[in-house]
Amino acid sequence: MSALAALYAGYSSLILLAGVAALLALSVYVTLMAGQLSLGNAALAAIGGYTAAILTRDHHVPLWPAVLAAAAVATAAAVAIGIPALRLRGIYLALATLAFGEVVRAAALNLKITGGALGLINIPPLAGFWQVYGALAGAALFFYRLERSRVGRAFAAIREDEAAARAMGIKVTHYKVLAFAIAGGLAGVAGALAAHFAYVITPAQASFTEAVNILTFAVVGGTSTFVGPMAGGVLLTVLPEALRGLREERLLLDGAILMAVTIYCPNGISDPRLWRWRRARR
Amino acid sequence: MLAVERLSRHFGGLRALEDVSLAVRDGEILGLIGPNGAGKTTLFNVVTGFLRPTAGRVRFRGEEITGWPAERVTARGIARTFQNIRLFREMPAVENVVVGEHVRTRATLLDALAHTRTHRAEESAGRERARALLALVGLAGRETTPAGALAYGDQRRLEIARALATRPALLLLDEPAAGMNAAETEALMALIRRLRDSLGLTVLLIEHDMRLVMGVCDRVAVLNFGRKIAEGSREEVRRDPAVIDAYLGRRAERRAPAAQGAGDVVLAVEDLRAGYGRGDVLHGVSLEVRAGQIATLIGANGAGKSTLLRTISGLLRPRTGQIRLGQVAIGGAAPDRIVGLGVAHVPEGRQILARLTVEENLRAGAYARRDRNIEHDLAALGERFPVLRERRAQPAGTLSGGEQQMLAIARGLMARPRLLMLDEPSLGLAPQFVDRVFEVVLGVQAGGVPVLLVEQNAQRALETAHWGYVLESGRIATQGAAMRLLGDAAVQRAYLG
Amino acid sequence: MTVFLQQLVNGISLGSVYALFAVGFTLVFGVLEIVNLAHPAVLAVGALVAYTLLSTLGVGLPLAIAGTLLATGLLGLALDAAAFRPLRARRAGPLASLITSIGAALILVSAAQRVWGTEPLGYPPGIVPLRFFSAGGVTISLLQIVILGTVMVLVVALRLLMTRTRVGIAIRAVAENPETASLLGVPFNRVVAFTLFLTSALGGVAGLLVGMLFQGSVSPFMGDTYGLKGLAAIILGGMGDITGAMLGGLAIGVGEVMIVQYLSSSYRDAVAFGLLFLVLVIRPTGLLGQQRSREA
Amino acid sequence: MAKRLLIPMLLIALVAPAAWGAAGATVTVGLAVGMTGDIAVYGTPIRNGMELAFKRINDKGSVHINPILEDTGGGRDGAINVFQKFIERDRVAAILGPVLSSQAFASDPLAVKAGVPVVGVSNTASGIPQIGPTVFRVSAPEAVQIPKSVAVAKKVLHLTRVVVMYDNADDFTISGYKTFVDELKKNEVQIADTITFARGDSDFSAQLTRAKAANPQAIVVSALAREGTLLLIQGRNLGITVPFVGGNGFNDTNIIKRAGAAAEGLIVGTAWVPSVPSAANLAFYDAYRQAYKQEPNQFAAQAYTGAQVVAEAIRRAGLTGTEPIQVQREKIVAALYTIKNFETPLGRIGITRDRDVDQQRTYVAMVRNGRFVELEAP
Repeated sequence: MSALAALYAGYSSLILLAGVAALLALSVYVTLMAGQLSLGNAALAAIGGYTAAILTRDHHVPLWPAVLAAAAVATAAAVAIGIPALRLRGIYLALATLAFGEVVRAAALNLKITGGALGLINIPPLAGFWQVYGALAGAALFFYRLERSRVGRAFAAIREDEAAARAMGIKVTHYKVLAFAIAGGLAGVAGALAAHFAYVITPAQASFTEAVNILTFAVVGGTSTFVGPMAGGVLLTVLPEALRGLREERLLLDGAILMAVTIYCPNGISDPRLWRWRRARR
Repeated sequence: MLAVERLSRHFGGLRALEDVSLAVRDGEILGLIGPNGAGKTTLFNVVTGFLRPTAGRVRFRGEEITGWPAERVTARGIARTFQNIRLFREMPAVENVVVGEHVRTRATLLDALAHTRTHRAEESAGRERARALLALVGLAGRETTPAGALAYGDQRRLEIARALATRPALLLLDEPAAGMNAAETEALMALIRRLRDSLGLTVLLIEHDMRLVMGVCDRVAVLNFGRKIAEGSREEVRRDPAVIDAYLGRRAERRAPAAQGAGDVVLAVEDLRAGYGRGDVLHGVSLEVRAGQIATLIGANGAGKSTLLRTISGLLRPRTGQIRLGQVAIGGAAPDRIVGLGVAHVPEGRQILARLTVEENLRAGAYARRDRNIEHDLAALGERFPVLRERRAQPAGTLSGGEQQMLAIARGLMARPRLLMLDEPSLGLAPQFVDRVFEVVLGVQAGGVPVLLVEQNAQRALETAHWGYVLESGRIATQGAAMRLLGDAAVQRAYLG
Repeated sequence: MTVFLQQLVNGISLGSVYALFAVGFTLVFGVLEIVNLAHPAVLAVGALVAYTLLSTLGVGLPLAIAGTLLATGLLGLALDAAAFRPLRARRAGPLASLITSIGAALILVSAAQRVWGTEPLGYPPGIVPLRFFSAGGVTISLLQIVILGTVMVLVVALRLLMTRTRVGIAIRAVAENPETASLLGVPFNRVVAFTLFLTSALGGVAGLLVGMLFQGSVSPFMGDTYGLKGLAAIILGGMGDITGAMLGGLAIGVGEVMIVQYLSSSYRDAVAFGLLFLVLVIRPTGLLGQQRSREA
Repeated sequence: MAKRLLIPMLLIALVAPAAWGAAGATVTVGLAVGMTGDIAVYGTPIRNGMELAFKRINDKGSVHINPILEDTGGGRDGAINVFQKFIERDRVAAILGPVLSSQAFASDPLAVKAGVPVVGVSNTASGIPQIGPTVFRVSAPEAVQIPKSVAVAKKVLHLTRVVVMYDNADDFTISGYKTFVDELKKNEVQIADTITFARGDSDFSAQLTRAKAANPQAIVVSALAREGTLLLIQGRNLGITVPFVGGNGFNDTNIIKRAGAAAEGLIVGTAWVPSVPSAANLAFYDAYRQAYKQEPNQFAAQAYTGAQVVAEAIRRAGLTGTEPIQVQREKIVAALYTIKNFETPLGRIGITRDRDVDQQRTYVAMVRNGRFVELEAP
């Protein structure tokens, strides 16, 4: 136990970051479930983060109400970008959401309420292990249920064949927007929690790089079930820490792993076949 | 049940449907037949809300549903299957069917999250029903197999089960028997009857396999070039000369001078097996094309004609068997290499490059060549196809169907091939163009290039060719001198059952 | 008035830089329908290679250009072989290649960091032709003219390549329908490889030009800001359309400077990308683009 | 397959700290510096300054310090991770860094919670020492330097009307901008126009054209070195002849190297110039050039100073490294307060009661024939 405690003491922030990464990955995953590729989730998370931070720091709202508010605001924003999603496909949608992200970043950089480039500082440290992993567990249960539900099947149907989905009587537009809404909510929660153990939130949270990272979590983890994105988020957060030994080559290795995983395990590192294959080789 | 009133649908210049009226009576099985490109699937798409009609109305159970979105049409009680199977390939078979129940279930996201009784009830009931439906179509035991991994025929049946799950009153089946072997087709016929008799469904089905059409349909309607040319009982339709023409093609005004092609073998295919996904489409096909010869390959849709050509030109890897061009074994080589060796393949549906100009299409056809005579050949083809010369600067997409077919053939010739393969060159063309196409084919052969011709217009194909092969569900059923096959009953059967 | 004209000049010159980026993106997208996010990195590497040639080895500008062309061109081939070809073999979706291109970008940038360091570098003063023309208070540098000229020549040249040459026609054939193209004897992989060679080589020279235009800006990260704007440009111009890419780039460039001059310098990007978002929503295939056959 | 190569690495990362932790009877100090990504432009001189300082100090032998260097990258997450590693696994006695103020706001609270002294060497945003009772800094906020440079510049150039340009994507330059505005107001200099640009930009012609249009007597700029260089060059190219008055970021000899003639006449307020007349500075200056074959800049000087200050605190606390870590930390904190009138490359500095630096003398420098020379008011 004490060993565990020590381990946590030494890595708590890393562990928390991993949890948030998993949440963010899930928020991309839910749109992917419905065949929608979004690069706007970093911005959504930032929106959530700023909202919650302002509430807890300046208005002394307790954590959970603030997180809920954050989720609500982010959801609203997500729906706002989800509507155009109905007209855009694939890469076009990705680029539109990317543009949205840049708008958010630029706004955060210039608005008074977001504290400009410095962002918001001295955010009360309200989020710890239980908050983050509680939320993650909640999300996991959410997806466990979602994937085994009528709605989840509708998502999957749209993702695989939109025309056939319509022929089954599925209201495609309705479910696409729903997917974006859920993504917004999750991202909002993730952003809010992150802000409350990092003590500060900056416009960089909405940057293109962040968006790409989040997408990468999901893809590297694998998008066939919700386990993949979570695994990907955790792994890719711990990775740089693990590679700390090879300081300079870190980015280089990140890149190499991205390519390797995408090329050699198309269904992500969570792909069960991969593991069967490994055991077979033992 | 369903009333289609003076329905028209145009795509640009193409009149896919022109003033078609059709009534489907309660509880009947109506067959909708006609050559490829006749507008059958377009009619399905308009009825099910995937296309808006250019003119006309659709009524279902007295209610006007013209222009409704597909999901609403489904909810109202019309279900369909697709000609090119559109299953959710990654999902297990049973899941596919459960998705079909979407419109008949109510559980919301919240129900699912809270795991409410509604949700649990619907889930369990849904699975039960799905299993039942799978059993009904004969897929018991396949519940957990991913749809994409099922054999071709099973996939067709699964699509039916999925459609049934929406609890329709009217079921639209688009070529349900395509790619099925005789036994499977029999089973399918039984199934369709059962759907009507025990489930009380009304069925409208598109099918090329006449055994099935003549076997199960109460009445048959025939489309050709977007118009309804006949409607009535099986017997009436079978005897209707217009129908026979539409299928076997009209006799040519003048018989083509068929020089006896008995030169040495240019293309030899031996015991070829090939297919997509799990199942084979070709079960050991052997044929050969000789110098100076026009060989034709005829057979019903889904028999594997195009698959054979695709395998020869390298788009599809042969699983077993030999393909030789002259002495060179080309089986499994990359398409561009095979073209380089002298096989030009004019694919079904022409596949001209719409965004390139006519001339660019032709030049692209000469890509594999390195010699100096390209310009000369361009000029020569210009002589042969004046239309193309006039239009050489405009985007190929702007050509009419017939002109596009000419371009596709000319493009094939630009490669100076040792063998020209044509896939359904007369498909969907107006009669005068059909004549033109066959003239061109003769011209090619006269020019010393042997031709392998895949045609649905059996009559004309056999009249033009020296040697004929009849392909039936992946096997060569008969072969022989084209003249002889013309009279052969087997051919009739292959088409009209 | 003078100010407006000067800003117009600034905008066009900035826009032509965006255009240089955009052309690279659009060529690859036109053929593969993937967004090659490694392109900005290739461009930076080009600028850095040129730096080594010009400063360290002290060769002349023409030789430097040639060297850069070659180096980045080969880089392009490597990129295709490592990042894209394996996915093509597997018929993976555009998402996968987006990710691998990101991976490639990471590798390139960090490798460049190891070789050239992170300090922004400048080309030796002699190399850059520092000539300025002023008329009525409006200043324009020779270099700005050169770059704008380059872009225009490039676009014309590429259009000719695409319509007049065997390989150009092959590229467009592949872009429209790979299967048919292969039936005509066009070797898909070779054509794609050539396209990447071409775009990367051009990207490298673009890097060199940008490095000359903005003295002291040559660094492994120089591509980053322009990458996004380049993407914006091709969306605006219609993905895959070469002329569109140029016009899109110019439009964004001019738009930005005008925002800086007459609205607010702080909201330059916000406005730029906001407009972009709207364009996509109103006209999903860009202002100049038309629906692509293989898409949707 | 990626996984198979990862798991071992994770294990290494988990086990390794134990090995590092056992570093004999020396006091362990963590250096949290961003060295990957574009932040490396500042990280490299800072690392050089720190390592040089500790090397010289250990050679002198009065104290024995074991510096551990970790890369924070440019983001806050990286900074947080490094701080946690230092505090919990390496059990350092004190931390130097991180590079950016935004990182400090994220990571320093961890140190405060654990009672670990932090000395910032490049954080100039306001509110840094206020993060908590163990957070110090030796980097004078521009608030200390800019008043002087504005006053001097006003006298030298007889300023009445200027344009202010600043990088609004970086907290460092923003805080500089704010101070500039206050001081200009105090000195009754009119601000004709305020124009922003963003870190990473390369083209400033639009902003400069607008600035020129406002025809000021001088252009006051708060920017980082890279953007500063490009601004100077492009400004001159656009035919702007009025002098530039730069913030702290301009105080970098590389700017002169790269901007060449365009840098002539640039006026900067700074915590450090090569010509600071102190023995410590001369020693530092020569040692640095010898060690790294290049000119030191302000970041290097401040980093060196920071290291010096920490070492001095350790000496005054009389630590050997054998004491329990909490004791070491507390004693260092206490000792840091006692540093007054201490000889460094920045001249004589001290630590105030609220843990900020007290730098008696800041400088105004002007670029003349390719060198920074101190500028005195007439």
